Amino acid sequence: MSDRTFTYVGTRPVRHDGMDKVTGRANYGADFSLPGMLHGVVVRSPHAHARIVSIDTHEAEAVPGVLAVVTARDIPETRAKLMLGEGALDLRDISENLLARTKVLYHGHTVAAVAATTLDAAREGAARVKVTYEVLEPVMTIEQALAANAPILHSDMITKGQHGAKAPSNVAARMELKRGDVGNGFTQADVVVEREFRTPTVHQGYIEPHACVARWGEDGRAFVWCSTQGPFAVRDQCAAVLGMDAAQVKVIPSEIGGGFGGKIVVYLEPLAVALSRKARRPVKMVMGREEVFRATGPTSGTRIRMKLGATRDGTFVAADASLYYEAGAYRGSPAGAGMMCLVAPYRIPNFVIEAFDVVVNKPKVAAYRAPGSPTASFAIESVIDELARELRLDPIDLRLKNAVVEGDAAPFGPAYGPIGLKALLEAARRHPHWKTPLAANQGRGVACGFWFNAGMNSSATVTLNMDGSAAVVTGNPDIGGTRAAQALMVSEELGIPVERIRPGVGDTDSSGYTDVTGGSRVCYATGMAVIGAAQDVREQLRARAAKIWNVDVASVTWEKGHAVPPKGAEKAEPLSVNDLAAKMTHTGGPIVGRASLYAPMAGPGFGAHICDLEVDPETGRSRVVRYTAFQDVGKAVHPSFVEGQIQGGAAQGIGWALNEEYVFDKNGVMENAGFLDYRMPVASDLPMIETVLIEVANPLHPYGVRGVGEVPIVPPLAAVANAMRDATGIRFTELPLSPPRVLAALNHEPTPVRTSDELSAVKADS
Amino acid sequence: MQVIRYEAPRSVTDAVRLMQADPGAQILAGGTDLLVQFRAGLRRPTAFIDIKRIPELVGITLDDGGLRLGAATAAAVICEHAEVKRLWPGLVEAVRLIGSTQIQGRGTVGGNLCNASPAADTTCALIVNRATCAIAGPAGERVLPVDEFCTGPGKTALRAGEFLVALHIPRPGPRTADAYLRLIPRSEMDIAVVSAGVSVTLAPDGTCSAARVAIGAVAPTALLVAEAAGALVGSRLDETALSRAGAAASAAAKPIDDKRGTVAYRRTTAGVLTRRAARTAAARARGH
Amino acid sequence: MAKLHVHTTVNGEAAEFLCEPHETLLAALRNELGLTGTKEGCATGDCGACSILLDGRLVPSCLVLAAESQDRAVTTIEGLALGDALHPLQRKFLEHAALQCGICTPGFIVAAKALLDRQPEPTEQEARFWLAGNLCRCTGYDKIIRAVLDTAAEMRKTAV
Amino acid sequence: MATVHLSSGLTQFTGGVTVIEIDATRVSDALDMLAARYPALRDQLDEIAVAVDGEIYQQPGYQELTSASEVHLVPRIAGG
Repeated sequence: MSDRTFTYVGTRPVRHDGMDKVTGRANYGADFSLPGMLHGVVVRSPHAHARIVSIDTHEAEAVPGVLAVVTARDIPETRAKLMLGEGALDLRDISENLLARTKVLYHGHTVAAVAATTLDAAREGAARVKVTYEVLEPVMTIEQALAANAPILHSDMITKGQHGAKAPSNVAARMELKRGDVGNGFTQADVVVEREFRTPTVHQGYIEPHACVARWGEDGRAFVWCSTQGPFAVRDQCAAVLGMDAAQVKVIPSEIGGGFGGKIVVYLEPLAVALSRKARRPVKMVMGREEVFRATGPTSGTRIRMKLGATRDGTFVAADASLYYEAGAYRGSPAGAGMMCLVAPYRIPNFVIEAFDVVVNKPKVAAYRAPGSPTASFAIESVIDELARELRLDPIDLRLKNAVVEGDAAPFGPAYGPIGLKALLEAARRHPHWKTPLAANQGRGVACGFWFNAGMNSSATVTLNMDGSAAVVTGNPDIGGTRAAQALMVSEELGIPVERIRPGVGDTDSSGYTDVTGGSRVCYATGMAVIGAAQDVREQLRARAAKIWNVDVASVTWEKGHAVPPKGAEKAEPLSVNDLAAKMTHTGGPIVGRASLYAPMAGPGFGAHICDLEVDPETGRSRVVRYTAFQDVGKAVHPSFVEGQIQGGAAQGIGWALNEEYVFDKNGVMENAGFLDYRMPVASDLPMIETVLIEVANPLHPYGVRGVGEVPIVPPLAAVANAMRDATGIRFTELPLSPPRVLAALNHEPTPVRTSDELSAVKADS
Repeated sequence: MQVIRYEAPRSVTDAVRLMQADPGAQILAGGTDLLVQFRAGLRRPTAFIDIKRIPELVGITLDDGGLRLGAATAAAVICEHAEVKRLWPGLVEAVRLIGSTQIQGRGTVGGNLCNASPAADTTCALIVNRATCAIAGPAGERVLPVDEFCTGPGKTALRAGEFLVALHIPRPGPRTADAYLRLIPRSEMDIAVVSAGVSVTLAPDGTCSAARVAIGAVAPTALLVAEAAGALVGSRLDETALSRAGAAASAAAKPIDDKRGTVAYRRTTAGVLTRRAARTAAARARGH
Repeated sequence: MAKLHVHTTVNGEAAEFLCEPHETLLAALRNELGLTGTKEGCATGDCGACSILLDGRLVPSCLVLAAESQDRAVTTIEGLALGDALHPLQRKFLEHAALQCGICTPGFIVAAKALLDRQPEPTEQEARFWLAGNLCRCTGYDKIIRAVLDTAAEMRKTAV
Repeated sequence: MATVHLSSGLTQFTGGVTVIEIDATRVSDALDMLAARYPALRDQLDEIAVAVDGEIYQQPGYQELTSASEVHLVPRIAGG
């Protein structure tokens, strides 16, 4: 596995879809059109929490050019659950999030959709849909949601996981993990640090707004062209929500302009199909940026209480934590994942962690890169930093002392297989970045992160062409270079040069069922399907060679892209893929390899980041001046795109730490729904982001692939906050570390800015 | 649905006529504010009057009389003008901050002023440089000092049918220099949370003989802070004087809490930026 | 609602189209002329995905009215490559894997071209500030900046 | 007998029992038997993932169990 030597895997060929993307030819969600196409727009709630008294669409329907208006009345009411790759989805929630039925639960919640011959006419129509609301008090924070007499969002929501719970509550679920005896554990502790942390609602921030075109035919079949992380997820959700047979819906994925988890949920597609069904014309829907902020994504705002105890020598002995995650309008925050990730990097003999899934009047949260883990990591990694200071230990040494290794039990039960946490922490300690002296007003922070890396359902087919080139097709939209990786895998198995492989993304008719491009699963799970399909082709080629040589197939071996005859076979020379491909039709017809599988989770991914921050003590502005990310990637199939995943994840995490946040007014209306005031990092905000790849092979994958996309967004929140603590002497427990917050703290507690000498003093101790 | 017209007059007279003929018409310069507000439904013009094809409205002329900026001159064009950069480094710093490189290619100083945002980057720099506005309208041309142009958020002294034609800035005297600073959370792409423009003139012996200080985003309009200037005049622009000017700026600030910053934060940093801008202006004046 | 008949030059070729008076150049390029390489990310001039050159000047096409392009020269991402010969920036973006999802790539390449047209020897900081109006959420900008600086270096070499 | 470990969040539905020996050859049977033995647990089992000998399955139904199998019930995870 790890000792396997590769020919193609690990090289950096130009991605096959690159040419179209640098020339502007690649088609994304909004780039597709059909003749006679209508334009659809959405009518959104102006209130964060209100009961819908009535919806009158007559005036809208009367607007010249308006051909269809749909409301919740146009889609069936349901209570069913829909099984999708990542689990059971409550169809009623999906359906009501798409079109509010009795209540609107966030500002921007869809109440109707209008299709017209022009965009202007559609907007005019939307403006004339008359909705009468009974406005209710919005529940915008965890505190408000938990308050004794809080307004209840869902009258039928009983807390799951709470024995004996009977009364309706805004707490959708309570979960708990426990190990050992916490009370006793803390009595062994020489040092205990406890803090409460808060993180704001943030958005995935993909640059391409949601977009789709739908065409419903009189035969009852629907076609959907859209930008999505999962064409099959769109197909199954459209079919389920609209009460159609999945076979009646065909989804053709476009190129996708970023997702990060936010393009797994459907927002527009079922509306477009419903409008098309009503208007008997194709309908195109494209969100504006403001709609993307107000009604899609985001991820949970959180409140986390974290208590950690250690002995004088730095051994962690006990942890106690409570995690509250906002789910938004409907149940399903990643609180459970946060709970499982919280202490995953460390050996802690005694802990109790409780997690709560809390509904509030914000958009229903969508997955966002390692959902639940970054905010949990922010809490524990900040507390560990405080422990290191109290114990006068080097923060990397302290983490190394407690880092989990193969065989240790994960907090959620099972024992870890081979993992690279210690290896990457040692690499971090050795790295020049950790040793380089800091300038005045600068600080350095380090933090670790963990994510599971998903598996799930994948299918792939490899088709051999007569000339020995080949095509590979999967059902995974390619967001970050997965097609190149899949081509490399086919090359590795068949010896066909990577530029002679054509990797493609299939639609729901032309590819086998494949779960979403998400969960860091594509290179791992779909990769295994691709390898399996290529091996299927190889086995067929051996059989064809055996037929040509008239020998037993078992005696034919495969070496370096050639079928090799058994010793002493007459007039039998090794046959290349080209030779065998040319003879395909004479030896049994076309050669198509296929593989479908369900993969268990890929096994843990760990990372550690080092951040240097420079702070202007007079304005509170800070700047990341150096950043290095270490990660166990299992096996880097295409190292450039692995590095890219790590750099991009780190940048998102830095934005989360420094400036990104949803700002709501007292009525629950987002005040900064645009790229000007929702401050994602721009090119001049960041330094180069150095990556160090550690490869500890994942035994579940033939090449050792582990999945890399999500881990890198986990450590930055704490790495930045710890650097801020180092630079200013102040422990910030609430994000973002925006200039006003930092300056206020600097002025209220005039802690002198720590100099680099003091830092090296701490280093000297350890 | 309302019908919107697009007109591209070739002369000031034609533009005035078009503005008179249609009260709902609005001037389109760079469009970086107007078109955003139009799409957001905040403005509903019945006609866009594109003034960029009027010769007097675009371009830079620099002579002994000083600088004339056509109101519709793109920011990027101004930033590329070496002589303007040399004479008014602070003004160019301000112009360079109007949005991204892309916005620079469209956005104009005139538009930045007419949008009348309290946080507009060029306003403070224009005020400290004693700029005047040439305005055309039904009643002919009139001239207005720039510090009287903005009357409130989104409000200007322009009367019905009037529009800004050009900005005039007198040549700086000897040993005179300006500087502009703004504070934003990111390194680019934000609206100023606070801003400060300073212009100082030194006597031959190095004492400050004249100064102007303006701060932005801390009141309904940019503020000309006489007290801050007073703290500089007569001093050698040493740290004590700079700090006093900063304190005066903080005291003059009447900011509000909003999504971009708090009252306390704006008041404190208004002083910091004033002090820093004054320090830079002083260094430049000494260098001249 | 009378449409306007606009005559302009797009990527060196004479072009004409009909548009609404309030229609943006971005919409006209994409919908009337079928040039969908120019993307809409925000429609407020804050993301750079719709970057084009108007008479050689970098502008956000979402904040230009289509009618304004009358008698002007428009350059879009589709106009950068000459037949099979990619623009050096396009080649370097591929070599450096400077794109992931690719939606921001056309805007970055057009903006970077405008930079190199004016400043053949940009420092890393100059490149970062020039491109600050182009948002990318996938790459952390690292490989994009490297691709731009490497292109500049190569173009200087070949220019000599 | 496969050994099933319940997360502490679930033990409130088993009267505190955390480890249960179950004679089942696949996960779905094990879950049915669990629910039969602890009816209060049934509603809690529809949204869990299952770790079998260290490998976590989101849809574990027919995953085979041996008498040596170590089974952990954990909350289901969604990825981005």
